[in-house]
Amino acid sequence: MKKNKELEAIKKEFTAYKEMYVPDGLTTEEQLKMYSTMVLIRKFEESVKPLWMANKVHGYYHPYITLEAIGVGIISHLRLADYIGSTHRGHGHVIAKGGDVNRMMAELFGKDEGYNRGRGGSMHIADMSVGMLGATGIVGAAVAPAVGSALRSWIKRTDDVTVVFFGDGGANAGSISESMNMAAAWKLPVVFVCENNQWAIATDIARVTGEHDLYKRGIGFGIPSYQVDGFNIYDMWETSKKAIERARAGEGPTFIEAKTLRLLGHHATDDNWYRDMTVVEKYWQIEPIKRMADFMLENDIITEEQLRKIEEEAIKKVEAAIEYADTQCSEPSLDSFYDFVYTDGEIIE
Amino acid sequence: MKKNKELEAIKKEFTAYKEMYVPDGLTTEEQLKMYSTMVLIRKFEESVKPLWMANKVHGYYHPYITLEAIGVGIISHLRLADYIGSTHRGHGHVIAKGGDVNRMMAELFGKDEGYNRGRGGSMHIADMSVGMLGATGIVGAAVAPAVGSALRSWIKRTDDVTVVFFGDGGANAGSISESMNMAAAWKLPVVFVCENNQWAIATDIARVTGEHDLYKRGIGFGIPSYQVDGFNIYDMWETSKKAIERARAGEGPTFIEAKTLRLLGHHATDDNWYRDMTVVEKYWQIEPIKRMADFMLENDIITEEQLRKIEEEAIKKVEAAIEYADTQCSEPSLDSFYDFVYTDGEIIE
Amino acid sequence: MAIITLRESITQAMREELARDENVFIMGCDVGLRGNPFGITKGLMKEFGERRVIDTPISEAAFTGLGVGAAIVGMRPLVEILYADFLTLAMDNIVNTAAKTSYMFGGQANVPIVIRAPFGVGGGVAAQHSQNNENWFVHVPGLKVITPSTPYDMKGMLKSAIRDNSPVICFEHKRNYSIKGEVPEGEYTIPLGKAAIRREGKDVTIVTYSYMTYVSEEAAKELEKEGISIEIIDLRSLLPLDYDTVMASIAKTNRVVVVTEAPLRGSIAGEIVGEIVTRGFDLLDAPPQRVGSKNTPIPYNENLERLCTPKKEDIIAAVRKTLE
Amino acid sequence: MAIITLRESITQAMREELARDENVFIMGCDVGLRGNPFGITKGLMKEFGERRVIDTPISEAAFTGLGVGAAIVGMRPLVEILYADFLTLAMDNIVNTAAKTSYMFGGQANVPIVIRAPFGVGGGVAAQHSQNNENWFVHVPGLKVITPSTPYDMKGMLKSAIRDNSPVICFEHKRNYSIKGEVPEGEYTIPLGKAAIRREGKDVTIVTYSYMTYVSEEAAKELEKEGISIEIIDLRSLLPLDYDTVMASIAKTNRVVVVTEAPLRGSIAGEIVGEIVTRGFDLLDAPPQRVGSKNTPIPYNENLERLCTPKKEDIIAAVRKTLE
Ligand SMILES: Cc1ncc(C[n+]2csc(CCOP(=O)(O)OP(=O)(O)O)c2C)c(N)n1
Ligand SMILES: Cc1ncc(C[n+]2csc(CCOP(=O)(O)OP(=O)(O)O)c2C)c(N)n1
Ligand SMILES: [Mg+2]
Ligand SMILES: [Mg+2]
Repeated sequence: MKKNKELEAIKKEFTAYKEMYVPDGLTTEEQLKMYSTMVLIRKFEESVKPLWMANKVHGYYHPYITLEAIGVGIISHLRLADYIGSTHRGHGHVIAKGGDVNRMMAELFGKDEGYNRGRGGSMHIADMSVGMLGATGIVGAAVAPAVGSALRSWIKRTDDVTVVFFGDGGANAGSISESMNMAAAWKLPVVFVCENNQWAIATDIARVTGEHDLYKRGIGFGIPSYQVDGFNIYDMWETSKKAIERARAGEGPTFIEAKTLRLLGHHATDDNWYRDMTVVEKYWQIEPIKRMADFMLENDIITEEQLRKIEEEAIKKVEAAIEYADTQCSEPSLDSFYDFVYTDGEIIE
Repeated sequence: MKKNKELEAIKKEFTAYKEMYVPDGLTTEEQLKMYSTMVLIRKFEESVKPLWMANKVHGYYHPYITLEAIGVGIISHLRLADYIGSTHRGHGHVIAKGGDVNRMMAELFGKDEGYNRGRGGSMHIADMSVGMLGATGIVGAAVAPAVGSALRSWIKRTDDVTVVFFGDGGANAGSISESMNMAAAWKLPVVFVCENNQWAIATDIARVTGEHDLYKRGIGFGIPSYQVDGFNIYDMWETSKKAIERARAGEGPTFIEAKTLRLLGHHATDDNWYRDMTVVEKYWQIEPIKRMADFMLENDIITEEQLRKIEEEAIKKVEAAIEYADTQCSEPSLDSFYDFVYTDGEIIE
Repeated sequence: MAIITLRESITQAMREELARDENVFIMGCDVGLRGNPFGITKGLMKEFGERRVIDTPISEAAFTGLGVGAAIVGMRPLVEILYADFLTLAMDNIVNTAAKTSYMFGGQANVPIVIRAPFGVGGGVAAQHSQNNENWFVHVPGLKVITPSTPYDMKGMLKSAIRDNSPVICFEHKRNYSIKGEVPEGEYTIPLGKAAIRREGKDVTIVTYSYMTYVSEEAAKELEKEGISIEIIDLRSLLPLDYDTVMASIAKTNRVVVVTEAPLRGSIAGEIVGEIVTRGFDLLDAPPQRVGSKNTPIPYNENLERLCTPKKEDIIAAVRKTLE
Repeated sequence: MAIITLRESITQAMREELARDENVFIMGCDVGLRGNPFGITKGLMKEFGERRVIDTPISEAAFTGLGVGAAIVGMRPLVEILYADFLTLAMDNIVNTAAKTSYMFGGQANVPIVIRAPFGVGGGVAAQHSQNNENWFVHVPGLKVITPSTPYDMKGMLKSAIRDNSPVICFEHKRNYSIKGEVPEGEYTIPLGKAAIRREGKDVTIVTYSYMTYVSEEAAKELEKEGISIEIIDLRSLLPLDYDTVMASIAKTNRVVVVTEAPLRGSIAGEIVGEIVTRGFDLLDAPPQRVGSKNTPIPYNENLERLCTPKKEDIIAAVRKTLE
């Protein structure tokens, strides 16, 4: 009863809300795969906070929790050779693109076996081998470089596609506007995905923008633009499909505003003191994983048993990753201190 | 006959074209004043090129010729206490805001009596005493500071207004997008005027933007936005009126795309070799000064005699300015070399 | 005298100036509702209203530009850049507008802006949240650059900076925020451009600033045990820089070590040594030593991070070199 | 050997590299149709197509960012910033992405980008088109910085820069564009990081780069008449910087003058003097001298402008000081 009332309230205030249905062309297998990926992201992220509290992981850590449908929904259309650009909240993007949780965890532990050889940490997580171009600490700054990878595809006339993520906060970085304009001018094969969780740390989007429907910015630059329900993986998948096909066909960029709401704190220890959490609480009802699970159960796409197995497997993978990072990896050797500042082994002290 | 055919061609390809009429509230007196200001700008600008060729004036010089209706049309709504932000093409803005042609010419000559004490030249022309905040050599960079003057008005809750100009090229600077967003978010009293002459030096707008109707960018940021016929001072005046009133009432920013076409070279010696001038030639027929004069004659707003007098006066003023700058002003003293690097007479060598 | 943290001294300075002059205002990411990540502006929005303490979008380039423009028309903006690393985004209006306006427009306008930027290495926050880039700004005529390291200095100098009619960049080391010190109750200001002698000594002069002042203190204490007497000069202001105090000290000690946390190459340490040899080559009994961070980006791994920046031991070693 | 201008040597280098490696491309404002304001890229768009020589919108921040990203995925972009003053707009992706990518991502990617930027004072184009800001980049670990001053060097070093896997900023002095020199017909490259001795001498070493190499030559000729023999080192590359050559020369002359056109304060001249005294204090018979521009923005008025930058006379005066 309370739940139904809450849902009605959500539908009223969350204008991007869309009912779930299985879009044309989306197989059951693909659904299960996406679901598993979402669960793996969730389990990974849930494991990090305790590690952070236990001082195993340090620095800034921003979880991708409840954003899973966005990254997974669009990245599931990508090939290995395609690229993604990320934000400061990059773990989910790594996993969705097919990255390795062991190496990611090792990096969070600052170990030499980590993706970044312990140099980067959470905020700079990257797996170039799967085309995940790296998280960034400068909000908004990774967009132009990612569009640069689309520029490569355009120059080379290849058909790979780049997807680039940024938040509602990051969207206000001018270089993103500049990048959108160039992508539109030259019809670059890129999809802009704005993860609009309506908050940038403690700043409500309403206080720092005049137009809260961010997809309209895309239109201003001549880019076909859509708003999707960011809690709804089916909606995300369907709109992304069009966008990726368009890009792959050389027809140019698309802008997708994936509207959502930040349900957790901004980072590991943020307790949301600055906002009214009573408004937020009810959205857990439509958080993307439970929502997809419920929908799949209702529509006989999945069984309870399968759901449990997926969860167990995810937990196992994450536990193994922690075990790996904690006990099987080593500190970067201090002798390697100058490595990678320059390339090809060149050392300039 | 040829002229009529040309005009028809313009109407077809120049979609912003609007027929002239006298908008409500525009007095004859005001029309004559605007016309005189446009002529003064034109005569001033026409005088600079020969001076540049004769090495009296150096550096970069970008004439405001055929853009006069834009600056004059909107600035005629402003008070002395209002502000304008400028571009690299600032002479017209100075004159329209009530600046002094003598001091401006002196500055172009690099003299100590010039607005900038010989330190700035054409590209940095400014008259802060009339609220002309200065031309800039970094295309697009003067917009954010000008919006800062609107921020002052908003903080202080005064009713003065800032108008800020930028070109179609400058519009692609990210800080302008950022500024538009802030102006929209906080309802700052600012009017964004995009002087869209369709070229940025040798770059046609069509080659570097996806959406050529630049006013749509304003919409994307939640700003009421209009496209006006930049050759038509009546159109510019009427749209500007709404915009200025809105800003003065504290209702927020407006974006005006003043569409025009660059009929001259980019700067003093640019001969347009990189573009097809046969397309351009015909637009001289709707250049703003002759167009206004013809309209006023047809509608008995002005007489031939008055027109001639206005022109003569403008020429006289400009000749006097040249005379002043050339013979009555002095080189900055070398002793003053460190002046103004810091303020209040402080010298840090 | 109250004992407060450096963090609090900044809050006090800003609160008092906001109250004193209605042209003063604060803008930056999360400076309002959140009160800045370090709590420095906490409460100020409530106290002075949303138009005096302004939460901005993530638009460093333009909001700094807005600040510069507001300053041109008479305001006294305090613009906060969350981390000095992000100054890169705002470089254009800092360098090409703020620094040049007074000169380029022949004195028609001033730009009395203060840009506050937390800087420096520490806490394993990696390459993009750890930078020391103060020498970029020392290289820009028209700017002033300050780096107060004690609560007392911070309060007094920040107030001076706010009242100064030239643009000032105030670098605040994140590791200094929790440092405590005495701050008098009433109004006071400290002029920009005067160094402070933190420790008097007679054998070797250490010229340093910001967090490295404290690391130098540690080194000096250690050396004292061996009977080596160190004079520590905390520059406090890098532009203008108080060479009178520096040279007076060198005239006494004839030995100098310049310590910065910035990566050594291209840092202000070279600049200072260059000036010292110009002004007093003959005073020197030993080659001036420079100590700075290694020339790498800052790593996430804390063991690697520790390797980057100067430690007490590095400073001691440099001092010993001057005594060889 | 053909005699060509430095401007043409750049065109040749770029044309040859565009032809040699299909990953090389050029982007910037007006580099295509117009062939850049100085005519340097003229004809290249026609020759290589609109996707290899790309006219950009006035979006320095993002188009540099696009270049950086394209480099990360294997391209070799040549990004042109019309005037070094505008590097301010592109600072973020140069400093926080290009310079840090290889390190921050643990060697997963390189950024083989070359950023070309005309710099320096001349022609009365005032404060925003005249800057010398090369030391900002020398202060950024992960970047390389080159300043070739002859057509021969420019061609060979630019080609090396394009083939280098680290990001390189190439500063081209506007006043050097018309300088002529011999350039061999065939393919050649010059390694980055090696200085050139422009003039051998035995009394005083001048360490300099770019346009100031020529001004130093004038000074040396004048001094030669008095029997003072000057050795001129053209650094060619500021990062890495060839201290071996510098110190070898000082070991011979025991006297050094460092000349830069940058405003002296915070410039690389201090850095170089700092290194010289570290590496060879005992070699010095006189205090090293630094000559640089005055610490002001650059004025429009050409008499004032002339006052800013080092002239032959200033260099001569500095040399004399080392001989006092
Ligand atoms: C250029 C820049 N400005 C400010 C910050 C500080 N900061 C880190 S995350 C963040 C909020 C980002 O919000 P958004 O882009 O919406 O992403 P979200 O965290 O909501 O996923 C801010 C302001 C930063 N890292 N970089
Ligand atoms: C940041 C920057 N990039 C490039 C230039 C070189 N430049 C000077 S004027 C100009 C064209 C400006 O075009 P637009 O803004 O449309 O103004 P218009 O000249 O057409 O009036 C360019 C590219 C510059 N001055 N600043
Ligand atoms: Mg957000
Ligand atoms: Mg234009």
